[in-house]
Amino acid sequence: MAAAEALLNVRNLKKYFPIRGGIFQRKIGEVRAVDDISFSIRKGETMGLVGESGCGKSTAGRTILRLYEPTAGEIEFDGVNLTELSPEEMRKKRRDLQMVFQDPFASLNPRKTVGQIVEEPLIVHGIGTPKERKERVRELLQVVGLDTYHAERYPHQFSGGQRQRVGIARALAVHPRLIIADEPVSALDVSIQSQVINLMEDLQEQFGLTYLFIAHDLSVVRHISDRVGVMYLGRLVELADSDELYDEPLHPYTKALLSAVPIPEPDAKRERIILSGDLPSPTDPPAGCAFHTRCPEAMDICREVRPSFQDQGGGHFVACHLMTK
Amino acid sequence: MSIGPSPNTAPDSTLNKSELEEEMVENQFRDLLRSFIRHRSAVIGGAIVLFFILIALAAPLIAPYDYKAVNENIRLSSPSPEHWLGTDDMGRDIFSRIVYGARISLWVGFVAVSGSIVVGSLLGLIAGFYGGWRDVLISRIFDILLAFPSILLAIAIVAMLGPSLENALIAIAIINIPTFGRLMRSRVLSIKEEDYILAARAMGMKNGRILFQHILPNSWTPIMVQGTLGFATAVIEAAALGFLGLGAQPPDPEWGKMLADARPYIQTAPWTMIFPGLAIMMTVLGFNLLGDGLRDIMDPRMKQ
Amino acid sequence: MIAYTIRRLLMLIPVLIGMSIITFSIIHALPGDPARAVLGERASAEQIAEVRESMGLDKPIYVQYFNYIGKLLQGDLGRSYITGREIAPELFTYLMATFELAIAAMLIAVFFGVNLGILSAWRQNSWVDYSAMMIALIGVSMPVFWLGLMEQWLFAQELGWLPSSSRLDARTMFEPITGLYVIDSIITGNWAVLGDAIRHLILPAVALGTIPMAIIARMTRSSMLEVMRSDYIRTARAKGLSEFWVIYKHTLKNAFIPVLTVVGLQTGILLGGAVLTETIFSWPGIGRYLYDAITSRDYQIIQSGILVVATIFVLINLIVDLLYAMIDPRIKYGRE
Amino acid sequence: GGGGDSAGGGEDILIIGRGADSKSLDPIQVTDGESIKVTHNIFETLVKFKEDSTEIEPGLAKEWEASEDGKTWTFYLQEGVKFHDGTDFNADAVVYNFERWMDKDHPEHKGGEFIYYKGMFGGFKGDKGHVIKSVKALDEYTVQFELNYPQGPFLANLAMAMFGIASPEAVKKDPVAFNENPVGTGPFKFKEWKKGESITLVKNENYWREGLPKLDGLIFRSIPDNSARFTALQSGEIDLMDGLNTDDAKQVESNKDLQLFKRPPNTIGYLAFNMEKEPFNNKKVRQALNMAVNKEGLVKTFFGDLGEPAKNPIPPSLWGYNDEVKDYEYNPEKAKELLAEAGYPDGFSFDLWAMPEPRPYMPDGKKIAEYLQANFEKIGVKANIVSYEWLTYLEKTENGEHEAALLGWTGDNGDPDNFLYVLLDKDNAKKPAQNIAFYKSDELHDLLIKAQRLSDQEEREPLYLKAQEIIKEDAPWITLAHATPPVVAKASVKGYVPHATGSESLENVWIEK
Amino acid sequence: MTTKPLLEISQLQMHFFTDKGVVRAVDGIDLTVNEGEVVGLVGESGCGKSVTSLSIMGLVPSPPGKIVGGSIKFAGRELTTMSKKELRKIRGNEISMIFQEPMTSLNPVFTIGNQMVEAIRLHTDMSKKEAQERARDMLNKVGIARADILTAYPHELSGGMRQRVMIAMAMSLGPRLLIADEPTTALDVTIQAQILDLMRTLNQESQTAILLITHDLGVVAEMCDRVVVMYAGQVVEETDNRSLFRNSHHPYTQGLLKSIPKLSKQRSKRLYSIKGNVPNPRNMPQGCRFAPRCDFAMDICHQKMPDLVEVAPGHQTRCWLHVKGEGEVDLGSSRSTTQCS
Ligand SMILES: Nc1ncnc2c1ncn2[C@@H]1O[C@H](COP(=O)(O)OP(=O)(O)OP(=O)(O)O)[C@@H](O)[C@H]1O
Ligand SMILES: Nc1ncnc2c1ncn2[C@@H]1O[C@H](COP(=O)(O)OP(=O)(O)OP(=O)(O)O)[C@@H](O)[C@H]1O
Ligand SMILES: [Mg+2]
Ligand SMILES: [Mg+2]
Repeated sequence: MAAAEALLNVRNLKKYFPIRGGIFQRKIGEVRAVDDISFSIRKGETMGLVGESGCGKSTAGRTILRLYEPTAGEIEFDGVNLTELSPEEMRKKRRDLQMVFQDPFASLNPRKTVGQIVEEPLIVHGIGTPKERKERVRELLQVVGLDTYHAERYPHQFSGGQRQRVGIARALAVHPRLIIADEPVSALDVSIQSQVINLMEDLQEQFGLTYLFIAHDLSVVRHISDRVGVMYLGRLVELADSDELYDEPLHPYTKALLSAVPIPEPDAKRERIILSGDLPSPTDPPAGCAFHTRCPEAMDICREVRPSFQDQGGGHFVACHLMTK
Repeated sequence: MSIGPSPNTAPDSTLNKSELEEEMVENQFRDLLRSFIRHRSAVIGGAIVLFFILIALAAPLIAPYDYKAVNENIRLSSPSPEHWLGTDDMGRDIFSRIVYGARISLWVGFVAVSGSIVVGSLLGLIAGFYGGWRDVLISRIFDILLAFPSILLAIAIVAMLGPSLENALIAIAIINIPTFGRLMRSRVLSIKEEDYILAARAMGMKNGRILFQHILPNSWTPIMVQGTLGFATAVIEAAALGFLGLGAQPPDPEWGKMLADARPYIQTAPWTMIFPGLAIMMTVLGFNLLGDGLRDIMDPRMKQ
Repeated sequence: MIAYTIRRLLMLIPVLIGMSIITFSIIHALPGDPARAVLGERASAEQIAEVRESMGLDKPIYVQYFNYIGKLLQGDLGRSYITGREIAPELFTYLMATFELAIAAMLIAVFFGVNLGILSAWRQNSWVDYSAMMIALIGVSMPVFWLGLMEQWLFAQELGWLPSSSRLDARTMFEPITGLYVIDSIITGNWAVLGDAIRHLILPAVALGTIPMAIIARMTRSSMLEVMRSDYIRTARAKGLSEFWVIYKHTLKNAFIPVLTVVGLQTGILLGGAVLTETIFSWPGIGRYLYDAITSRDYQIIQSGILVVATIFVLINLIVDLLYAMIDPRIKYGRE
Repeated sequence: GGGGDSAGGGEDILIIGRGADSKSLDPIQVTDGESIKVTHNIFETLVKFKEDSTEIEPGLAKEWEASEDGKTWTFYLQEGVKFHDGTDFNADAVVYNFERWMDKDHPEHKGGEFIYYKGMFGGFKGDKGHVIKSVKALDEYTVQFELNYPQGPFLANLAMAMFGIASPEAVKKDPVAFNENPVGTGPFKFKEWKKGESITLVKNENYWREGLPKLDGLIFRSIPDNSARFTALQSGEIDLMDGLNTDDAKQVESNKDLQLFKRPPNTIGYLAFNMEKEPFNNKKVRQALNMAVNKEGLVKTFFGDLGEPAKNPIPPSLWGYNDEVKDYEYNPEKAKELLAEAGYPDGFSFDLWAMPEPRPYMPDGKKIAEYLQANFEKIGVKANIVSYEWLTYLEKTENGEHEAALLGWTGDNGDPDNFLYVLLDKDNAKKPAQNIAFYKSDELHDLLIKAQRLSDQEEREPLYLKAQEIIKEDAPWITLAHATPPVVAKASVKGYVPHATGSESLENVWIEK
Repeated sequence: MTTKPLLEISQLQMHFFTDKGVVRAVDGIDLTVNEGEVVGLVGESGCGKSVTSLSIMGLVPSPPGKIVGGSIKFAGRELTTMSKKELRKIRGNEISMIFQEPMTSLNPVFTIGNQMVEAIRLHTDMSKKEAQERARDMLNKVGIARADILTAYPHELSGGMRQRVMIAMAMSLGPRLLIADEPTTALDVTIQAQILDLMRTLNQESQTAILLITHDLGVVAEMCDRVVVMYAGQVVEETDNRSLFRNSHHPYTQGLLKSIPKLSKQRSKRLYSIKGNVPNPRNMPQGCRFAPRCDFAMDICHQKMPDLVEVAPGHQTRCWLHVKGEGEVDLGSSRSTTQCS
């Protein structure tokens, strides 16, 4: 992807959830779900976001869409600073930013027909007459590979993969420019997963979409993304072009993560880095580099100073003291 | 992953094209009806309820005597071919009175429960959806109402408004508001967290639409189930107020009041006491069975 | 945990203030003049006016309210308008009578309810299950006053096995200590009184306990069934544990948590809601006391009594919540 | 019943079952019958009613005399009488009690209402109609009353149990707590009050009447429900009870172990028409409704043997009762005609108010209303039964909000004036009214006032006879029944005589072994 | 490694008799686990993997589940006809099991120690103290050295730690067979790596045979000696690890392998995808159950169910392409047709 202009610029985004407790339910702490991340996505590209469970991927996605109010930071979408929009302006803006969810079962209202579900964004944004909308719904269903007669059915009558298609059709309905896909294939079986991934790729080509693709499956992310960001405990630790990241990971966490992925190749012999311990709690993130508690290469400075997120050249960003040495 | 299908992954979710065609014919309603019929308690309960509804509707046709015709010459006569369930202390036919009484009990149940459902759900909806101070305020009101001994609250309300069926009805509606309110609130709170609500927001939907198009339709099932069970409670509460002389007024043959009237004759004419009590019990049982059955049908966890 | 308890206690304050306001409004909306209640049916208008003044009823409502609250804060529940007696000690005796009844009822309810529920869950979908659940369902469907009357008719009148009313035989001379006769008679070692007190307790306690018993049975069953479906029960079975251990050790403790809620809630309800049972069995309890106060417009008693009952209700629920933490180690209040 | 610390072990204790607990044991503060029943045994009055009538006999005063003008009364007190707390009963004690009752500034008057004092003696010290000017102790055992004006029933009033003489020491100690620790001179001493349950009295060993009381103690036990109370009597938990269900009376009669007493009737239960409202301002309507009621049937149904149909407002046991008055016959046909004459050929509908609670004069207002409702329906009149909570009911009827209302009266002191003037004179038809028919007959008024001013019973009697005729003709009420409240006791209870006023002192009762 | 069979399942049929009809969750599967061997059981969600494993343990909820045919032999003993009591002696002792959900598989109201000791004492006559010692040893072995671990409650541990506890518990009596039903699916990759590592070590050290159920072919590749592929309640292919990935015969297995995005490869244009969905277990297609989704389906495939046949030593496949000399087909050259209903 050539240096096309950035569609989305996220700068120093933070999202802290308060923890209440004590006698008066005062704020006694906070979950630093997203802790100062910055990146940008160019028009037409797919940016992948990976990381372990609880590291703040979903929160980042939702905060960008202002489904959660950001604690700090800026979200600039196509030159407009989303954080400054009024709720009503933001509501209108949502036409351009849509979302696809992880759970194809939970993200569709069980009491609405598929047709209604897909039509709804059109109604919400006042697009078309009822007749035109019906026509568009039919079109959309075809685009995502469903039959038009499916419009009359309820979500529970579909399989997971089909439901995920409905979710995608819904996101597409208003011609969005950016789609944030929060683990859209994690709940699906392998054989179905590939169908959906292919579909998403086709649609991107067809409509010139831009994706922020969140997943924990590194293989999937690699497959679909142009660039990949790795998150750890609310922070971005590494961000680079997909191939570069996988071939030349710089951050020790990224290395460990990649080495831990089981490869369906019985003879693939790899140097496996097995990390000790668990992910620390985001309520009480370690000082300095968040990863130092598990890092095989941790140094003294890592325990004290938070490494900055720096470009190591060619748009390969890393937050690690090993790099700045 | 646990054994047994999870609620949403009902096995028929994976369909082939031909099977989809089949299932087309069978809409959700039919599905429900089928599990309803499978469910013994729901059927029995439904039958009992229906029975009493029919009795109430056809009271003038069924009742052999005028329910308020006084005849002191045959007072307290025991069950006989003329008077199937005997007569009361004014010589009135107990069977006829029970038949007419069904109208009152069902009416009370219906109106009181509808009232508390409407008010309770609305409050619960507001509390759960908007949260913040509204939630605090409404939840506190529920807490307060719940902390009141409900029967005393009802008594106080009736004492305030004056004893009559209408006022008893209002009292019953009021004391049941928090039940429905809390149920609705918790439903809304959990639905609010569902992805499809997040999806609705992400799509740019306004609150009103989210509330009425998405949250409400998904909350009403437990409310209806609770409503059926609440119906049962309301019938008992009405009878209790009637028993204390605070409900229906004479000559309305309200069952609880009939029991109260029969109290002096517990020894000399027990039938005056047994049958109205049985009528209450059967009606309540009917609604409880029905509500239970509905709950099992609606609650996928109970499915086998 | 302590912070949690304190917080819950503090949260009680708005509830109690709200309750006092509501009670205050209701009783002032009650038709009928408490002054008349004092004076009886032959009072003259000017007498009534005088009494109103002496009772402070002529002042604006909010003044009356603040006067009342002021006294309450000093721990003064006030005096009865009608008898002029102090409410606190009187309320205590009535409350204890109800306590005794409610506890007995709950013991019956919990014992039978839990076991019925376990039996039912264990033999799910067998005839044992069906009949146990039918019993429970009939239990919840029975109006308590009717059940009470039927018991009286059968066991007191027809069979003459048990006394039909009161807490003790009238001839029994007995100085209560706590007001819980069963406890008192044990303390003093007065076994005859103990027997008498228990005999008097049985019928009303059974009547009062039937509905909670049925609710507990149903709750236990569904909770047991739910727990029995959980992964850790499967784990327990996978270890090779016998069915008995699986049920009584692994399932019951988990299943008891929702049951406990019901127990707490029902105890609270019984404390204030035993009006009908107390009426039928001539039990000198708080429900009856408040009911009489309502009908005789004894503002002070209604006000203070309801507040006390509500406080106890809320406290019981708090205790239940704290008990959770004992059963379920996952719950650590205040640390959330 | 179980054994235990049974007080009955060899002792004679009478257990009395009743419908409600006492409200207070300070007799002067008492307005409810249940309280009086207890205080009657703890306290004594200066003079008292005879055991079986409303005639006066000596009480704490052994003799008395009145001045010619009836304004000065001197009472000579029993000597050597002691209160239960050991203090002496004497003239000062009597003066203290009356001062406390009548002087609003008296330290121990505060906080009390003294309703009966106010009612029977026309107010308190300084009030316009106040009867008693002063009470003085002439010597240790002589008390003199100065009256502002003569009062016919003065002695009868003093005999009322509310005016029991209390120990001044005990009152002074704590006037409010006194109602829970009553101290009098009566045959029984207060021992214990289990609220809502029972009140226990024990024998006053130092009672001034030799050999009395015969019992060792009394227990008043509350059992609100009539049936439950009767069960308790049958099972031996109690010895004596009032408030019997009508239909249980038959069982009593057939039971050798039980005896039935009937309290002499001293009540009237009636349906009052509000004569200020259409159509009850029409005499024919009132008469027609009178004819529509099957009084025999009604009494049979609700009173059984424990009441009799009433044709006059005063009970037959009272002097001045007019037995010549002919009641309206039960005749729905004629009633219909009369109604047509009155201009209501198709009947009409009205609200029939019914009392929410049983009263001594009417066991079940709502049911009687139901019965009347059925009666009226036969002549095309539709009655809607309305009820309010008791105090509200009183308030509203006094203000004339009703169209027709059930109510009744229990005599206080055995005087016809206490019924006729109070309930039917136009003086009492001013809101809030005791005369809830709002019956305003000048003719009747003249008769009643004239009778009030006379003190000779013989002169007063004809006036009352005439009054009853007028009332019957004008039909402001349907006089329904005179209740004879039943008292049931075990056959072994001896010497019990129920008194018309509703309470009695039980010093002569004993239990046969 | 010996080849003595430890667990032999043959023609097992396990059906659920539900309101809406019979679910043939397991319909005639054959499976053998030899002593000390790690056997992988793979297949899509709902194909009957868990039911198979639960059938071995006798833990299928019944009703509605019922074994309607076939046999399960463990060390020569028939489990399906064994009395409950005898079965309980084997359960947790000779065969242990761990489940997918580490968060819910431990009883929340008892301590770790309590739950471990309970299992140990049930099957041995150790004293409480000895049992605690054993529990602590086992926990050390799985890498939990926390001193207070025995008195900790499950909620105080992370998912990875709980899964280790489950493994320690399962291994504490030295079982001959460990059934692991998707033991790492709920865990993160870095934690999964820890757990797999642990299981591998245990297998090598104590020669415990493992039946590893998973749907992740990567896990299979890393862990297993032999692999059994299930589809819709049946075994469709069984072979050793290497030949599964190099030389699979069944179109389903092949499709599965091709539809996984590869970490090692560069971003490819399209993934292969198997059309359609898993059939409804209440309404299985006639003939080969994979036929409706199969790119190579022939007429016979829609009519008759193929048998599981040996195509090479130790390699069995259920496919018409491999019987009657139909021979192998080069699937790699076929177009990928992916859009489906
Ligand atoms: N609404 C919320 N309130 C409080 N804390 C939250 C909330 N949502 C998320 N968190 C916390 O923020 C952190 C990040 O959560 P998030 O859901 O973004 O993680 P994730 O990377 O998407 O994980 P997963 O892979 O499990 O989806 C977690 O610790 C989570 O507990
Ligand atoms: N209790 C039950 N009642 C009815 N059907 C059941 C029950 N348990 C399982 N099934 C059905 O049996 C089939 C096999 O289920 P099983 O749990 O073995 O699948 P699985 O291969 O383990 O899937 P997953 O990968 O999702 O764990 C499924 O179709 C399932 O719906
Ligand atoms: Mg997430
Ligand atoms: Mg499974």
